[in-house]
Amino acid sequence: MTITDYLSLTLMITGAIFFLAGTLGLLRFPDVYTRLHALTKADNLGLGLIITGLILQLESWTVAGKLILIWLLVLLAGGCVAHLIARGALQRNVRLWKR
Amino acid sequence: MLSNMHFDIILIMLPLIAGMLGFLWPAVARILGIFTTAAGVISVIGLGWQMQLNGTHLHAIGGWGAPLGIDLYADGLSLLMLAMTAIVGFAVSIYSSRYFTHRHDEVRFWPIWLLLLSALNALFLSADIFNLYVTLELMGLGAVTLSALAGGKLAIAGAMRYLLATLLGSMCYLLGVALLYHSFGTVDIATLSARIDSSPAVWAALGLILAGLALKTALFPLHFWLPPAHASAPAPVSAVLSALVVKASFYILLRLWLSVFNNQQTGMGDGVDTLLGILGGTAVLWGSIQALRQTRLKLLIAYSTVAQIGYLFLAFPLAAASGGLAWNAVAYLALSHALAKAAMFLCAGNLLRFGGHDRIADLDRVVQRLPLTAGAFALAGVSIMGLPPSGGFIGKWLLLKASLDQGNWAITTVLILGGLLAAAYIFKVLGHTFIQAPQPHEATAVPARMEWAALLLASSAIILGFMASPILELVNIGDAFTSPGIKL
Amino acid sequence: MTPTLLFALVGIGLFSLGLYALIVHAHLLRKILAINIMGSGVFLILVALAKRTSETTPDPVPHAMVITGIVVAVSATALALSIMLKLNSETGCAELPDDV
Amino acid sequence: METINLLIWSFDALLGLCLLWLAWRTLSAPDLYKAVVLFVAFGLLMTLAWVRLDAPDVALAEAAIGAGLTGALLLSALARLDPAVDDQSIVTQKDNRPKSESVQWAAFMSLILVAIGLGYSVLSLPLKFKGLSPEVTEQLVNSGVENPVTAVLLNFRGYDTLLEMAVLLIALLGVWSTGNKPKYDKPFSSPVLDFLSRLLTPILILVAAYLLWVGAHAPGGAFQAGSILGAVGVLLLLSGWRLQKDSSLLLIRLILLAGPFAFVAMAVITMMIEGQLLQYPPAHAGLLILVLETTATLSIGATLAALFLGGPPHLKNEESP
Amino acid sequence: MQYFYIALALFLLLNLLAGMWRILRGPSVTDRMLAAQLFSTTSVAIILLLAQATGKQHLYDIALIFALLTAVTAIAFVQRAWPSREIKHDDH
Repeated sequence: MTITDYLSLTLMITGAIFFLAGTLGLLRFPDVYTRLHALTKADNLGLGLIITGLILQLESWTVAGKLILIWLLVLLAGGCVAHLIARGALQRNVRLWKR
Repeated sequence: MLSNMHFDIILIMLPLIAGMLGFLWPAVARILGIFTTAAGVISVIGLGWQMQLNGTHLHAIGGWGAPLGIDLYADGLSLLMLAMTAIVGFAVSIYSSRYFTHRHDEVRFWPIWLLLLSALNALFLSADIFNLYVTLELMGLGAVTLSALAGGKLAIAGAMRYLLATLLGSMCYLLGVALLYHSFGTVDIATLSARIDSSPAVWAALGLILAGLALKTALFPLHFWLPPAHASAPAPVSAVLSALVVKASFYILLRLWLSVFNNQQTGMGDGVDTLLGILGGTAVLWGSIQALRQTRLKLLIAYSTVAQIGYLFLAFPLAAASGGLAWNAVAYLALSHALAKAAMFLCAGNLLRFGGHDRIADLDRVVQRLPLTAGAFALAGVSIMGLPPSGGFIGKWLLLKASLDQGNWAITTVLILGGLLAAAYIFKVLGHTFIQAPQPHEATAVPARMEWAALLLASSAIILGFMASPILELVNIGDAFTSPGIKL
Repeated sequence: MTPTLLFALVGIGLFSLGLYALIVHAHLLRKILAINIMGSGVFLILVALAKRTSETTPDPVPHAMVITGIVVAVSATALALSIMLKLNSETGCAELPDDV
Repeated sequence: METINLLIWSFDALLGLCLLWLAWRTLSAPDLYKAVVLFVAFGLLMTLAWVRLDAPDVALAEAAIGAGLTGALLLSALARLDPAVDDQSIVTQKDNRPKSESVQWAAFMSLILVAIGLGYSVLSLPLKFKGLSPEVTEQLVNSGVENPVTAVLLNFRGYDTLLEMAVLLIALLGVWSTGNKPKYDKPFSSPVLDFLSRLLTPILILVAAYLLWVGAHAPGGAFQAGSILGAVGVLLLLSGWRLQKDSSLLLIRLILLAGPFAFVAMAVITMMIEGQLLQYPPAHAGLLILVLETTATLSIGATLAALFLGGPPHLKNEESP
Repeated sequence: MQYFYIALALFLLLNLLAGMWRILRGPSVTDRMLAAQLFSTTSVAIILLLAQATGKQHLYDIALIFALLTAVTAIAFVQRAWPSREIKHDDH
């Protein structure tokens, strides 16, 4: 195990924790908007961290490029979809959760 | 030159090309359809001629050869099925060129019908069980679409039920194919036939394939989908479904039974053949009784199909001892039923056009007003009942002979009862064609071409009664019944 | 238990579950889903058993068959959905009348 | 080494259980929307199973069709189910009329038996089995491509693929003949959606071209690329795209037919030259396969998108009121 | 490292299983769609980890297709299947 290995391990474990947090949020949060928030956390950060961790292990730059492309796509698509769902929910008067 | 023509390839590719062109230029679809089916008849004659000279016919697609590649194989049994398809296909095309009056229906009918025709020919020529699955799906989707063509609640519901049944049948068949492939490393029928051996996986494959194909063939008690689908489709479609499509899955069942499952090495046939025989016998009686109870002509004819399918399965228990005789009977029955049943559905279509309904009780002196159609129906009825001289008679007589030889009284009884019941439901219809209905109905003229097409099929069913020996000789090219396997 | 057998057994489970649902449920959309799941089961069996060659490369023939099968399945599904919608617009419900 | 096997095994077992559980919930959930979403999730997990079974070609096809097409197809069919019976059912198309309990029990018990029988028969198969892989490996050099799955699909069993193109065509004819009016969407009201589809479309087309090209020597090929093009079509249709010109109707038909027609032409021409149907001259096999795959990709993509549309396409001005 | 990739993939699969609860529970169609989105992102991560663990380059293509296509189902949902009045069912 080298320093890079430790670094990528840490990154990936953190990523996994974000996924866990996203799932927990999806399960525990009270309304669509807050769940959406949790979901985008997992999408963006969890996958991003795991991909960064993986890239550190790679030798080939083309594969690294592909991974970055995948992350960017998930980021963009996830963000857009989240926006659409939030907007649709608002249009349909889905209620905001109030304490 | 002529002896080198690839008639088998023409039979598959020509309808496929014509179907695509018909889709591209709907205006020429009808002409293409008639031309293609006429060419189909000629090609089958050509293929038969080649086979009479050279015996069976093998085409290794891609030049690879089985088991890596797919083979097309034609022996007498395939030739019989191809001939059946060609004759019925030609008559149906002639009929349909007048039947569809709305351009909207016509544009939808021809491309699908031509692709279906291509699927049927491909199926009868294929020697590869996975390729058979693809042709089955092609045929099934085409048949379902055609049966929905009439529109309306009944037709759509019938088509939906038919689609679910045919997809379920395909899934079972495909799982059976998977098990066979993973047991013997081949999907080629001839190679399988050489390698087959009894094992739990082969038993499972046997069960799945028989069940899936019996469902597609509408063997009692899996016939529930057939009457609604066949009765609510347009007349030429009903003719194709009853005459050809159910025969195609039966053909696969028969082919696999002969070359793969009922092999000396496995000895798996015993017991299963009795079960198939019992189901067949029940189908004969149940289908005939149901037919007798119907008040609508097309439903009567559809239930008659259920009964006639039963006859085909009666041969299975007889074949163990009578071999060739029973299978010859099956071949003859399949062919003559196809011709007669297609003729009947076309007649029903004429009557429906004529009177605007198909209530049997209101047929209203059809004999005088539509003599050709009534005559065609009567001739077809002769073959369905199994009266001499007709193809149906030869088939049933061969079956009866086999059962008497073996002293199998159960089958003899079923054969006689089935004949009597068939006579009852056919005369029920014929009787009403002489009687004047209480209220005379408005009548529409029926195009002559539609009447002649029905008559052509019905008289072919009768002519079959005179041609037993040359036809049986052709059917036995390649000895599919006595010693299955590829022979060149 | 090797992954081969494991997934083959899962495939059989899916096939049986789909068959059960196809028989028991009345709604057509569910019947269509059931047939799709049966299909996935068959495909899984085909591909899983293809892995018995060696550790490196599985038998490619079942893979090709499954790709063919997936395309057949999606076409059949589209046709089934279309007929279901037609039935629905004719009758107002999406179940077969007098279900047998 | 032991631990890693245990880990892999637990992964597989968990995946298998998830698949069964998802299938069961899909088929038993009373709410049909739920069933469809569960089915989409089931498709995602199937892709993982294909990955685990070393079937990347199948995984690609499943990913493209499962993620891009099936979900959209099922969701839009569900949305079009006429809710006349009950207004509530817009939200939850309830399916609450299962068969009587005795029928359910009989079916359940007999299917348990079927499953046990099938399971036993599969377990009785030999654990090592080569299938056709030695033959494929031996002839791979003569096939014109390096990816064995592509070799089987386009060369050794190319005839299956030819008929497969006909299956797609006949399904489309079926949908056109039974389907109601095609469902067109209004153009996106949201700039975000518009941006997303404008972004994804060119990337998807590039990826399809890449998969088509790479299919000769690595996982990929016509079906996968075609499915991705189909997804592009779905995306365009969802974003309100429609035919504008009269000539495009014929063009659409030509694209739909390009694949099957090229296949048939190739089959017949090769037969005239080499003697057997689809027998490629070995020196040119690679090129000919690429030609076939390219046309097939276009046709598969167009057909899948048309299947999603649901009826014969109209022009804008032809719409009936 | 390989050991770690598989373990992480297993962990993510378990995570995914937990997320399934939201699909089952709903209560609204939207919640289910959200859960399906999480599913696909998690699947991308799992495939990437498996690719790294087994060294199979082509698996990245599968992940790429997932990343590209999950949006299609979501868009189909937003454009077509989202009922315009599901308000009653989202009460809490």
